[in-house]
Amino acid sequence: MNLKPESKVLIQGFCEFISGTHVAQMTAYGTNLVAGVNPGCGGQELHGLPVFDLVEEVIEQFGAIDTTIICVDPYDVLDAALEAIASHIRQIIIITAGVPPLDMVQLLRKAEACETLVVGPNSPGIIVPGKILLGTQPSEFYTPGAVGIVSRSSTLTYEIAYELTKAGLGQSISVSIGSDAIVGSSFLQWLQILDEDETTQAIVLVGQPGGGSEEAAARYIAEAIDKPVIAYIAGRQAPPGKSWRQTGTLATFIGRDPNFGTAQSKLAALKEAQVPVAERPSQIPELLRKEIN
Amino acid sequence: MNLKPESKVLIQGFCEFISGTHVAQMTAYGTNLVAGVNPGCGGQELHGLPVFDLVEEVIEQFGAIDTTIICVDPYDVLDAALEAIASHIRQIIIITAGVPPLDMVQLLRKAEACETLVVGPNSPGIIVPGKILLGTQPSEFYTPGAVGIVSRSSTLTYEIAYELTKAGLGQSISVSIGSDAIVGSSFLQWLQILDEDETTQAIVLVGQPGGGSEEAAARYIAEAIDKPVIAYIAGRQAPPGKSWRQTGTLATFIGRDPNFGTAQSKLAALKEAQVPVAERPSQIPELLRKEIN
Amino acid sequence: MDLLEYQVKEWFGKIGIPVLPSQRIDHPTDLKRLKIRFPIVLKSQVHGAERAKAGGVRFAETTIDAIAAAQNIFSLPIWGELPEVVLAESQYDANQEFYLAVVLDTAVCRPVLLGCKEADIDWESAGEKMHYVVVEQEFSPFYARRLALKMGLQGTLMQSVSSVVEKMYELFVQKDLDLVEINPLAVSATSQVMALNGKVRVNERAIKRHPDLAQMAAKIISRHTSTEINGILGDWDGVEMHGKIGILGNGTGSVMATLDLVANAGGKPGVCLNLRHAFLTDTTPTTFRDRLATGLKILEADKSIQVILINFMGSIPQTEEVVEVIARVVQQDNNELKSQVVHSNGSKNRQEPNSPLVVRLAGSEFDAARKYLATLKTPSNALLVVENLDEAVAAAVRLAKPMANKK
Amino acid sequence: MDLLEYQVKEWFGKIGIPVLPSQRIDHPTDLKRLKIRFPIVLKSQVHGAERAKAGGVRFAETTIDAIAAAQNIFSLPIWGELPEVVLAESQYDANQEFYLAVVLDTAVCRPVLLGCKEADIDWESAGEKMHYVVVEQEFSPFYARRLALKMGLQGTLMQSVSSVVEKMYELFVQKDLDLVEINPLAVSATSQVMALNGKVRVNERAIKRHPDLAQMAAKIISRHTSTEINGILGDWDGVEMHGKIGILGNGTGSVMATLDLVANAGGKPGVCLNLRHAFLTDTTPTTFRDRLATGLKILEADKSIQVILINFMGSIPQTEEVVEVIARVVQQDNNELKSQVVHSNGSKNRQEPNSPLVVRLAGSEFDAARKYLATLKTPSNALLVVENLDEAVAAAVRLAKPMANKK
Repeated sequence: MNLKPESKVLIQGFCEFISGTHVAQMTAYGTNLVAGVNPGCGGQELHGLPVFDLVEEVIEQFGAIDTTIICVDPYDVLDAALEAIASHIRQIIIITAGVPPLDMVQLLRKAEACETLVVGPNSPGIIVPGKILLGTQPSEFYTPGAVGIVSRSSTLTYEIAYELTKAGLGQSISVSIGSDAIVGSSFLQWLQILDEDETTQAIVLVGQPGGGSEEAAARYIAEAIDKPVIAYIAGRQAPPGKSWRQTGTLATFIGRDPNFGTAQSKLAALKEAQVPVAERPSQIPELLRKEIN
Repeated sequence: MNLKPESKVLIQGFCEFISGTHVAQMTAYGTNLVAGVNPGCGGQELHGLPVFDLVEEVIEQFGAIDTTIICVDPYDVLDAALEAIASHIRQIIIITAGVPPLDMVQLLRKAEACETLVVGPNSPGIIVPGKILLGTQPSEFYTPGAVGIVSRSSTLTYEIAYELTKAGLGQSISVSIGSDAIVGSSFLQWLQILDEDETTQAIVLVGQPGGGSEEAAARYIAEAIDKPVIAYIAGRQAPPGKSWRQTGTLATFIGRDPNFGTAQSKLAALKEAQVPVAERPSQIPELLRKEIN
Repeated sequence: MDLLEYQVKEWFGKIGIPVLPSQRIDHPTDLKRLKIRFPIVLKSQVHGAERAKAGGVRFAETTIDAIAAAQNIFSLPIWGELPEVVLAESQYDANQEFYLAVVLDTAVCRPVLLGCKEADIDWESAGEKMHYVVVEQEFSPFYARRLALKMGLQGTLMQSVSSVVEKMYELFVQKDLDLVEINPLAVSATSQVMALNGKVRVNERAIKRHPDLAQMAAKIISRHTSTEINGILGDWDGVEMHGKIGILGNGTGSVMATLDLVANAGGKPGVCLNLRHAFLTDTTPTTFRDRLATGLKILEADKSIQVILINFMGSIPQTEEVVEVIARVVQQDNNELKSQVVHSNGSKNRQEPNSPLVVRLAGSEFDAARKYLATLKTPSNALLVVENLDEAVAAAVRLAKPMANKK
Repeated sequence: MDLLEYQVKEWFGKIGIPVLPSQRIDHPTDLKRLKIRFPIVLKSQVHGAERAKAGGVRFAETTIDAIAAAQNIFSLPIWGELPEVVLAESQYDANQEFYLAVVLDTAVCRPVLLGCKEADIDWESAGEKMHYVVVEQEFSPFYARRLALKMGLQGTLMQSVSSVVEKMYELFVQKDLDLVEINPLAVSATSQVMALNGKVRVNERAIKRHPDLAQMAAKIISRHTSTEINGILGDWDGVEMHGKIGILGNGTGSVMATLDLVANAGGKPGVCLNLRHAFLTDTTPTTFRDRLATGLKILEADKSIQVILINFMGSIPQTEEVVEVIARVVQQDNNELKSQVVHSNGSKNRQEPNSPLVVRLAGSEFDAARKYLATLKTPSNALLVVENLDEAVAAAVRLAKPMANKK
């Protein structure tokens, strides 16, 4: 993962998930946003960015691009991401929500073959407070510091950053892997990145019902993560049926717990891994302080 | 390319392009043929080989396979090859003729991504005289020696080997890359292999109308091949229309010679590269002797 | 979105999965023009499970029997749903029955092929009997053969079952499905296979890119209530509970966290809606503004809701228009209040204003919005704007209590 | 296999490429039931090129004009082919005309998208004006946009052209095509695009896996002579020349080399057939044995052929049965000779035996075959079995000469 402030960044598409404010915020944050791609609009200027029809035109003019932020319509995400991969962009952040899951399956097969990191879809992206902003996370809630945040949620991610900031705990990196059923990068990958990151001293893991990624993260934390980790799981009070939607009713067949996907299953796994769990976002700072001290 | 006699070989399918005689011939030649795969026939024995339903079953029993020889029906070639690639087989020889070209396009994209060598389709395979036979080339026409043969034809390949053998010139490696419009490995790849092969002292290149691979080979020979090369092109007397079939009538659009694909174009390229060209197969030995001496 | 059996079988037939001769019956008298041979089975076309137990499946040997059975089925609601169509189908002598499915497994991010040599599986103990193959790379028929072999099949039966799985996969990808299931796949004494019943679930995010599916969905939406739609189309992007506090938010996690906070503060969450992307019932593209307006309408229409809690933070699309929607709802209350007092229709409760709104807005992008909302003249308690989430939750819970049984 | 224009447009319409309202006319009187508006253009549905120059395209403003024009077209052969269908189509006001194609480029082993801002291109000088994009990996719409941009298009026209290219590619893959071409793609004053004429060439090896295409091919085969089929379906897997020596071999290279040797030895090669895989005219799977039998029949039926040269070496499939086919043909001569002498039908030539066979067999697998063929009793010169290729060629050339004008 290249999160250096000077790395070159592109925006593909300008649908409702990104606004001029977001673009201005990234630029103000020092993100090296070189251009936008919006087919049919080549030659125009949008939010202060030169707009091109094709990714390859951007590369011709500005050289290799490190990261692309995809904000096209949900049904055009696969095409935009394949175009980026064909143009040798190896970091893709998908902000767009509502991408059909089988498009994601196709994209992930390709991304794995081409060693491309895909963050999202349905993710507000990544922020390294004080250094770089890749996506739509509102930077105002962040301050530089030592707490890494990895989350499946969008708004809830910066809700938690806001609580930390209010409590005087700055953040090292905050990433949302995306709240869709099928997303690119996993909790495991980011826990590893945060574990290796020198600035990060503690990690907050933010989960929600659906799938089994929190459970996998809990096992991984017990096995491989040395830094202190605090978890928060939203949706404990939500009716359990909700989680099935993201798993297919047949998930149990393949040797899984009937509780698979529920907040309860996630909480049990975190307990087993001895990861402290906050009751509410505003409780996270005190739990963190206990672990750091 | 792993052409060691001990490398493990599999046959997928037993359609009309391979017979019990071919299998017996390979076994007699010392080829380490471990099994056959023929869906629906698992557990049987065919031509002295144990037959399995799946490639992965063979690997479970015999360990990693180096080369597979595909002889399934033309419409099943893509599936068989993808199955082989999924089972980590990295050398594929396709004997079957009549494979739809778009299946080959799909296969080649995958093979390139997985660094898999594909020889054929519509190829009788590879022989290293005295060492290993991978395919249906009749070994009786070959004797060990120092002449490498690379060809697009099937029967014509061993027609030429026969002429060499009769003239007392043994062969080092003989390969047919396949006479279809779209094939895996190219003349260029094999010229390079033969150039690097220590046993090979001279090379015979066998071409036919269609496509531009002989022209590309001629240029490559002029640039990069140090060993003497003799060429033979079949089809000089054939009406030129024939060649269009393999190229699409639109090939000229992309900056190509209107003669593209004809035997004449190939002969001109070889002349330009100063590669001696035989008039008929039986003339090849005398040309070779001139070059070797 | 779940298809009805007769729609599933139409799809199966088109793609080459063997199905029995059958005929769609829209009215019992259609059976007089039956093109298939007796004996037949008549099956109620409803979404609910356990149709046979409920009496929705009947056998008939003659036209008279068949008409009587169909009349019976047409007037029998199953889980509250009356069938619009009954399917008449030939009978089949099955020697063996298998279970086959293709499902999207979100844990491995890949489609999975499932197969079992028994039909009507007891899900609790299916683990050992159920076989599966993960479709790691682009599908190719060898994945289907892997499944059939894992199921313990051999020879031609292995090949005919794997060929059915191939076609199921083709359908799965072609129509953007979450699930396609054959249960049971019957095997005759001569090893012929036949899909006797099937289930297809379309992924709701992909519906709009398939004109045929979009049309089906629109038809369902126009004919059913929202709760039924919820059941048929799959979950809303939200949670349906029965408490007094309705929640609107941006993002699943944020909505869920708000719900938890309300519950932990002693409140009872009601319908919770995530406005981050289109609702299933939206047949045309929507903006955030539209979804907020729709969400507010849904909550206002829900009689159990007494307080609406909106949780927005950071940046949301179209901030200005969004605030305008909130303002209009609150002010409409004013107007409606007056008009309802004048044209009272006898229902005393309707004279009351709409549910009060607690709006949590955090972040500098809402600075202007907060100022603007403060200037609005609204009935007391109709609108409360708060910055701190815990405070907003506390206010919503407080407001919900004294108004119990208000509506 | 090339499709006729009306078939191409049916496909275009189904996949979403814009085409004009049109109607298939099987008989001039069909024009009385015309569903499209006048003025119309009537186009002869033949495979040959330059249809307009030959008079196969006519305009009509009234029903009477149209019927007269259609009668004219139905009775006008173009390159020897009479149309079975005439296409009636609306007219269109084009502002600009483009050329678009998707073609399989065998040199790069990939499909290539082609586009030009001119239609009716002069192929000789097209190089600079023609733009192309190689579809390196799995197709995605960005490849189509790359082409449209290379063509110099912008904004909505860039998008509508690239969307047509997307659909052309979809068709290309779906139907296993060698070529799909729109020429011209008309652009109206309001930037609407319309495919005015199109060409589709199906890859002959894939025909049998598409039931609809297999049916089309079977229809063509049943209605046309072999030379016409050759033109319509694409080349045979062989070479059609007009000399006296017919050649059968196993593999293109081997057949070509034999042809060259015959020509170099002063002989004139006739039809040369490669038996390595199925003929285009085979509608069911064939074996090598079947193809040899068919090949021999084709050459025997060809009046210009005086000698048949078979070149087999090494191993061929089904050696024993293959030798049996040769034996039967040679012995049939004997029988036919006798029967024809008895039941002479007046055609003196038919009393003559079939063309003599020179069979070159090299390799130990043919040892038994050689012995067996040597035991056959055949008319002198009816069968010659040789091992050396140069000798076989010399014998065939020698046998062809004295028998000039025999048939």
